[in-house]
Amino acid sequence: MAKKGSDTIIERFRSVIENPQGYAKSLHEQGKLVAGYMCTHVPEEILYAAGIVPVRILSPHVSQAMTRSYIHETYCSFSHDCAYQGLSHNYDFLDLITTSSSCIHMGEAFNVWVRFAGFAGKSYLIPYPHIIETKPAASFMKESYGEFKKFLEGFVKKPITDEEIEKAIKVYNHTRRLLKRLWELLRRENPPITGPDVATATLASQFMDKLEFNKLLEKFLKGLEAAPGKGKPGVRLMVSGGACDDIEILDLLEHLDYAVNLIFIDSCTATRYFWFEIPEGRADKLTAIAEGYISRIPCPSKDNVPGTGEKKRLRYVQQFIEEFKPEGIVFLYQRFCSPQPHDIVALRPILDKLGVPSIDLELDSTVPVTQFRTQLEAFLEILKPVVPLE
Amino acid sequence: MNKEKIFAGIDAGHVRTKAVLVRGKEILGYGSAATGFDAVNAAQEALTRALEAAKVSRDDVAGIVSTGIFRDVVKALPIAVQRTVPEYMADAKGALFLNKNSRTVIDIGANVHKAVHYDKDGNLLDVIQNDKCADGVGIFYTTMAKALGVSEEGLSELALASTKQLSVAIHCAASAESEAIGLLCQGEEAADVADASLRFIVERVAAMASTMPLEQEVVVAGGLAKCKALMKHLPVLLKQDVTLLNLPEYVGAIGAAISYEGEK
Amino acid sequence: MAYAVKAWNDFKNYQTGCYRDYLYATEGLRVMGSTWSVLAPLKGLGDDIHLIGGEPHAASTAGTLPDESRENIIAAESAGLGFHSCSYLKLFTGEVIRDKIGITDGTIKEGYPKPDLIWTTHLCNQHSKWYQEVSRRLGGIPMFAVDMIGGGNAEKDSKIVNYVSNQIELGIDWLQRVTGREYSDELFAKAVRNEIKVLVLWGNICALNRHAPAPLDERRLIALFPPAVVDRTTDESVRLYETLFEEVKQMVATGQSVAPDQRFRIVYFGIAHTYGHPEMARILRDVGAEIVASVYTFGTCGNFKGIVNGKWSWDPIDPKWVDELDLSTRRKAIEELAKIVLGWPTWQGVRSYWALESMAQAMIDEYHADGLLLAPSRSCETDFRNGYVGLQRIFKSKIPTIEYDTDQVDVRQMDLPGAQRKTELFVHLMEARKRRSA
Amino acid sequence: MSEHEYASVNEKLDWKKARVIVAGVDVGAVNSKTVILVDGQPYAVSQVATRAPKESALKVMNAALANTGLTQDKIQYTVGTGCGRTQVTFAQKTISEIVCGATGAVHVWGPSVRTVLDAGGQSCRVIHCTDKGKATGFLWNDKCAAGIGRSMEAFADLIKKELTEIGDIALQSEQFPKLSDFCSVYAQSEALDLMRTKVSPEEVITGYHRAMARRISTLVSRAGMKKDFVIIGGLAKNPAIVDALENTLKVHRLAPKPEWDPQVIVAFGAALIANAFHKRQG
Repeated sequence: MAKKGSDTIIERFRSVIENPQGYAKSLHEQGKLVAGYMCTHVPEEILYAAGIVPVRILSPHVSQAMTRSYIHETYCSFSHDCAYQGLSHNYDFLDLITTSSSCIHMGEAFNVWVRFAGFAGKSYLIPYPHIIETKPAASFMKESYGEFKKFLEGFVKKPITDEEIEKAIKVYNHTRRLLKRLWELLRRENPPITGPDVATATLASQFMDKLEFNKLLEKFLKGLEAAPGKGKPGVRLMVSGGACDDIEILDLLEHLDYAVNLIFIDSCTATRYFWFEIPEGRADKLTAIAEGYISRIPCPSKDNVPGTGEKKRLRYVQQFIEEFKPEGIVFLYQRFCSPQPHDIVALRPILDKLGVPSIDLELDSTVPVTQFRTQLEAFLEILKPVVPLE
Repeated sequence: MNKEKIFAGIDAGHVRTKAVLVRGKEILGYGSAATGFDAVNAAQEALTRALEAAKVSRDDVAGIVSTGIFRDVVKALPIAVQRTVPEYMADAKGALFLNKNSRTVIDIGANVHKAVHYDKDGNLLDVIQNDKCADGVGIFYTTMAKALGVSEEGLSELALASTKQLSVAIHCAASAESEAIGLLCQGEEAADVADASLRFIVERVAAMASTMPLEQEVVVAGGLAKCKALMKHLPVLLKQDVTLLNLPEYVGAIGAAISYEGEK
Repeated sequence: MAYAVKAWNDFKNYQTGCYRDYLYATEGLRVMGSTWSVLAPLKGLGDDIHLIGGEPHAASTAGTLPDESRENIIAAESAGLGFHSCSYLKLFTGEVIRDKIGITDGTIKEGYPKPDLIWTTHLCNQHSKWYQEVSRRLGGIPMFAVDMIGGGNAEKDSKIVNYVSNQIELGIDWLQRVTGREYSDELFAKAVRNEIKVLVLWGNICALNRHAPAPLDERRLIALFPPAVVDRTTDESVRLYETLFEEVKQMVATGQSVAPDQRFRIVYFGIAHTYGHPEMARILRDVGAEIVASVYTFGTCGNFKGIVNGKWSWDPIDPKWVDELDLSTRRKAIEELAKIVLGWPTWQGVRSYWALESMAQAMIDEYHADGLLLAPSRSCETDFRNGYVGLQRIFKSKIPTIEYDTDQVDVRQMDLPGAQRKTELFVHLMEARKRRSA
Repeated sequence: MSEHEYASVNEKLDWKKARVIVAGVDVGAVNSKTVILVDGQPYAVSQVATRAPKESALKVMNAALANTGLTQDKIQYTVGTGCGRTQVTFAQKTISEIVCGATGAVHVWGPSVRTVLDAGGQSCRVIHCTDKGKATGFLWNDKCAAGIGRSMEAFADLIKKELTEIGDIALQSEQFPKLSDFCSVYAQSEALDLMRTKVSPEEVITGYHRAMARRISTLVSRAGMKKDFVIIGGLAKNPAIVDALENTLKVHRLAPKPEWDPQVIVAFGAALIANAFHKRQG
């Protein structure tokens, strides 16, 4: 990644995502309470209101087999990687580890931290609906958040007031609005920032203290929105799939033989994390938070509209295609993930109708750069007639 | 002439068949042959080579015990095996024969691998065996040597000369090999790719072994134990010292030979 | 002398009858969905409801028609389903893709009978996704999935009981809208009582295996619980399990067993019936090693006391308690139904490793086990894989434990050679332990 | 697929009279191949085992040039392809083996080709193309289907058979054991374990072929089969794999062209593309 001279902010984001554990430790050393979370359904606002900084646990990108003697090997490598973070005691300084009951694989990663990595005493599993679109889900989530709040109050030994929750909601909504403005820049024909840089900033937001992050991103956006385009516009590619925090893949996209504009990423390490807002100024804060999380782009393991069995996420993907106008879609999902291929099978006929070609890349702890490069370059050679065949 | 009887042990494995002749505490001779989908023929060949090495004639052998995956197959004539013993029992007894302080033996075979925990008399305390995705790590070693155009010993030297830490998928031999070749195609050094490939083997074996407590001294059986690069990585991953055995690929055969008197 | 269960044929005929009804019914409603869902709500629509459930159907088809099942699995993969998706799902969806269906009496019917609606559940990552796929392929069948949430002690957590009950309530309104039928709360209440009665009866039958010799073995348990999974809301299913309960009590009284030589009693955690493969069965039979208790046959649709002051208990529930249940209003019936299903061991184990661990320890103690046989299924996303490697790590030092590397119905992913080596070892470790303690 | 090395020259063509000389160099996972075109006609073809890709590219080019008198500087345009294409330092352009495969196949078998299966050493790719040989889409094998071609070689070694003969052996036996067609690691392990039974090596080889062919045919159906269908890459030379594929897919591939080794079609495509680039340079 060519170093950008004056853009110290993007370098700051990059340094955070290259060593999230170091960043989290620095917060701890500043005397802050730090909690690790493993799924983006965790209501970070409640943690924040309790004065705890939520930091997402992602993959250390280490190729190891040790976790195979703790969880079965047919779990996605992302869950193995997150389990490895616990077993290799990279995050022992965390005050709390929490996750919401969602994908089975991440549940196993969380269990390893609790059963075998010494986090039994400082862990909390938030019961969560596994179908997010039902009416009863909202009241269930409200009650579940209430129990989580009571647990945190016992943990920090002080009550969490409604004002503190409202303040946290506003801080987080501000982060979401800033990130949306950042991603909207990629709709331009010749955006002032590359997709990988936008993805880097978004990923950094999942680790950083939101106040610090908001200040940095606000400043970054001011400079950007007026800035000229980065250069020759490349093939507009959209990525869709599961959690992926592999900067190596983003770097690869920027170093192919053909210019690429990565214009959108539909995953929980990108737009699914912030493409919604929590209703502000409500009397019942926990119901407001529940409503917000229900309105998100649904995670494939929770997406089933009662009565029809429709997948709401597919509507969002179509909407992003119409707004961001990608020329091709790259499906990026973990080997051994089951929910993702299920959605892709249903999404393919829709893409055929919209005339948007797609390819699949299987993620693992290691990035097979040679194979991915060939697949991506072949895809670009198909999208743009590179070869002057008569 | 030492009046103790001479016994033969045959370890009939998926890819190589090993034979050894033992008298009392002394190993008289050993030999091996590629199994090549004919376990009986390979056993005969291995036994003949062991007899030649030990300068012992077939009639002087008081008894033959077979072990390994095809221990029952080689029981068929003409070798006239009297007894068979399961691999994990043979491994424990053979490892103790070669090192009486050993309590855990990790046996890395061509197709399957296992770890055996035993007491000072060779009684089994626990055993863990690999799962199907981890099959064929030994065969993977040979395939990688061929892909890098070196001999089996050469692969170890190549890996030891590695300077850059690369890694390949550790899920199975097929994806590890395809990523190793991918790294080569990117122009990575053969030494670094060799090291990454060996680390795949050690990671899988160590992960399996560490599912149960490993009591010192930990020893390694199987042909791959002679690969220095593997033996460099293994203790690091096991977080345990590993003591080398001489004749590691004959641990099973030795264990079988000395099991002739023991209870069935 | 090995005892032959008299009720055997009635069970087989009942199960096959249910499938034949679904295949050849000329009137009534065809309903498809996981039979891990609550079935009673469907019966409020009338008694002409023909059910087909993904899991038991896939499991029995794989047993009856192995080659056909292999083709179904490959057909699903060829159609783009994930290679690591649940093999029950692939088999079941493969039949829809190939437009033919095979059932337990060996018939293979060309032309997959389309369901009128899909009533199912969602707990593992995939459950309702099966039926979303099937619904899409069959032109958009209306579908309602109840999120069963799961987790240890779920049936005693009012927020979870309310959450599931609220969904079932909405589900019943939906059923009326989609079918246009009047809803009968009497039929619903009767179906609820039957459903709960069968689940409680099965728990009681399993509990009898604590005796030595255990009257039933895993092969018989696996054959006798599916009818309860296929349709447990009918009076006939209640009668079936009541007669079986009496027969097994009689077996215990007379010391009879389907597998009398039980020198080694095994507790089995796993779906896959790899132990049933001829080679494995021979090794175990030769030393009199029998599986006397298993979480799959007990816990897929059976109820027990559950978590009692923090520890799991496999004690059965008194069947008379079911007769006294107050099901006088729809909501009351729904809540009792939600609680009984949330009480299933499998639902509790999926989302709480501590509940699964406690179940394993309790089963080992209560059924006096000599060995723990684990068979995590490679493509299963529920508690027939979650946490098993951890269980091995915890129990390996306490009791002879081995872990098969296997799958529920995809023979290609089963390690039968490895299972044979592991079974030989398992027998050796149990014999060594018995010698040491003798 | 085998690693035997060869080079052949079309004596009828005289490069000295040629206006345009171009080359395609395919550095594959197992073998490296090159094709040199003289005024659009195949002049020289060669194949060597791939070791370090940089050296293998030079080695295979020199093998093709050997005793033709032609020197590399006379080649006006070279396109590099294959997984090691970034290491073909002397190539003016690199193009993926997907696009080259489609172009090469359509030129060899004609404009009716719509589906090209490139079954190589490490990977299997299904490529869809137009009548002009332009690739329109492709499916790469998933990780569990990696190295199928390669595993055939390793399996042949294990049971002391030549790679070239196992294909014919697998055609003879009618009954065979059902080995896992989920991945090559499973199939190989189950095959070795069959020594425990009375199954003959020939039957096991057949079972192995049927399993691997079944896995490949699943990939082809997953990508979608549009006729006409051709197979290139090392496995195209294995009669048992081809026969099993045709039976499962219920589609016959276009007959192989005797003058064309299926392993060099991608290099040929790269050479044709080099021609097109050179012409555009004008």
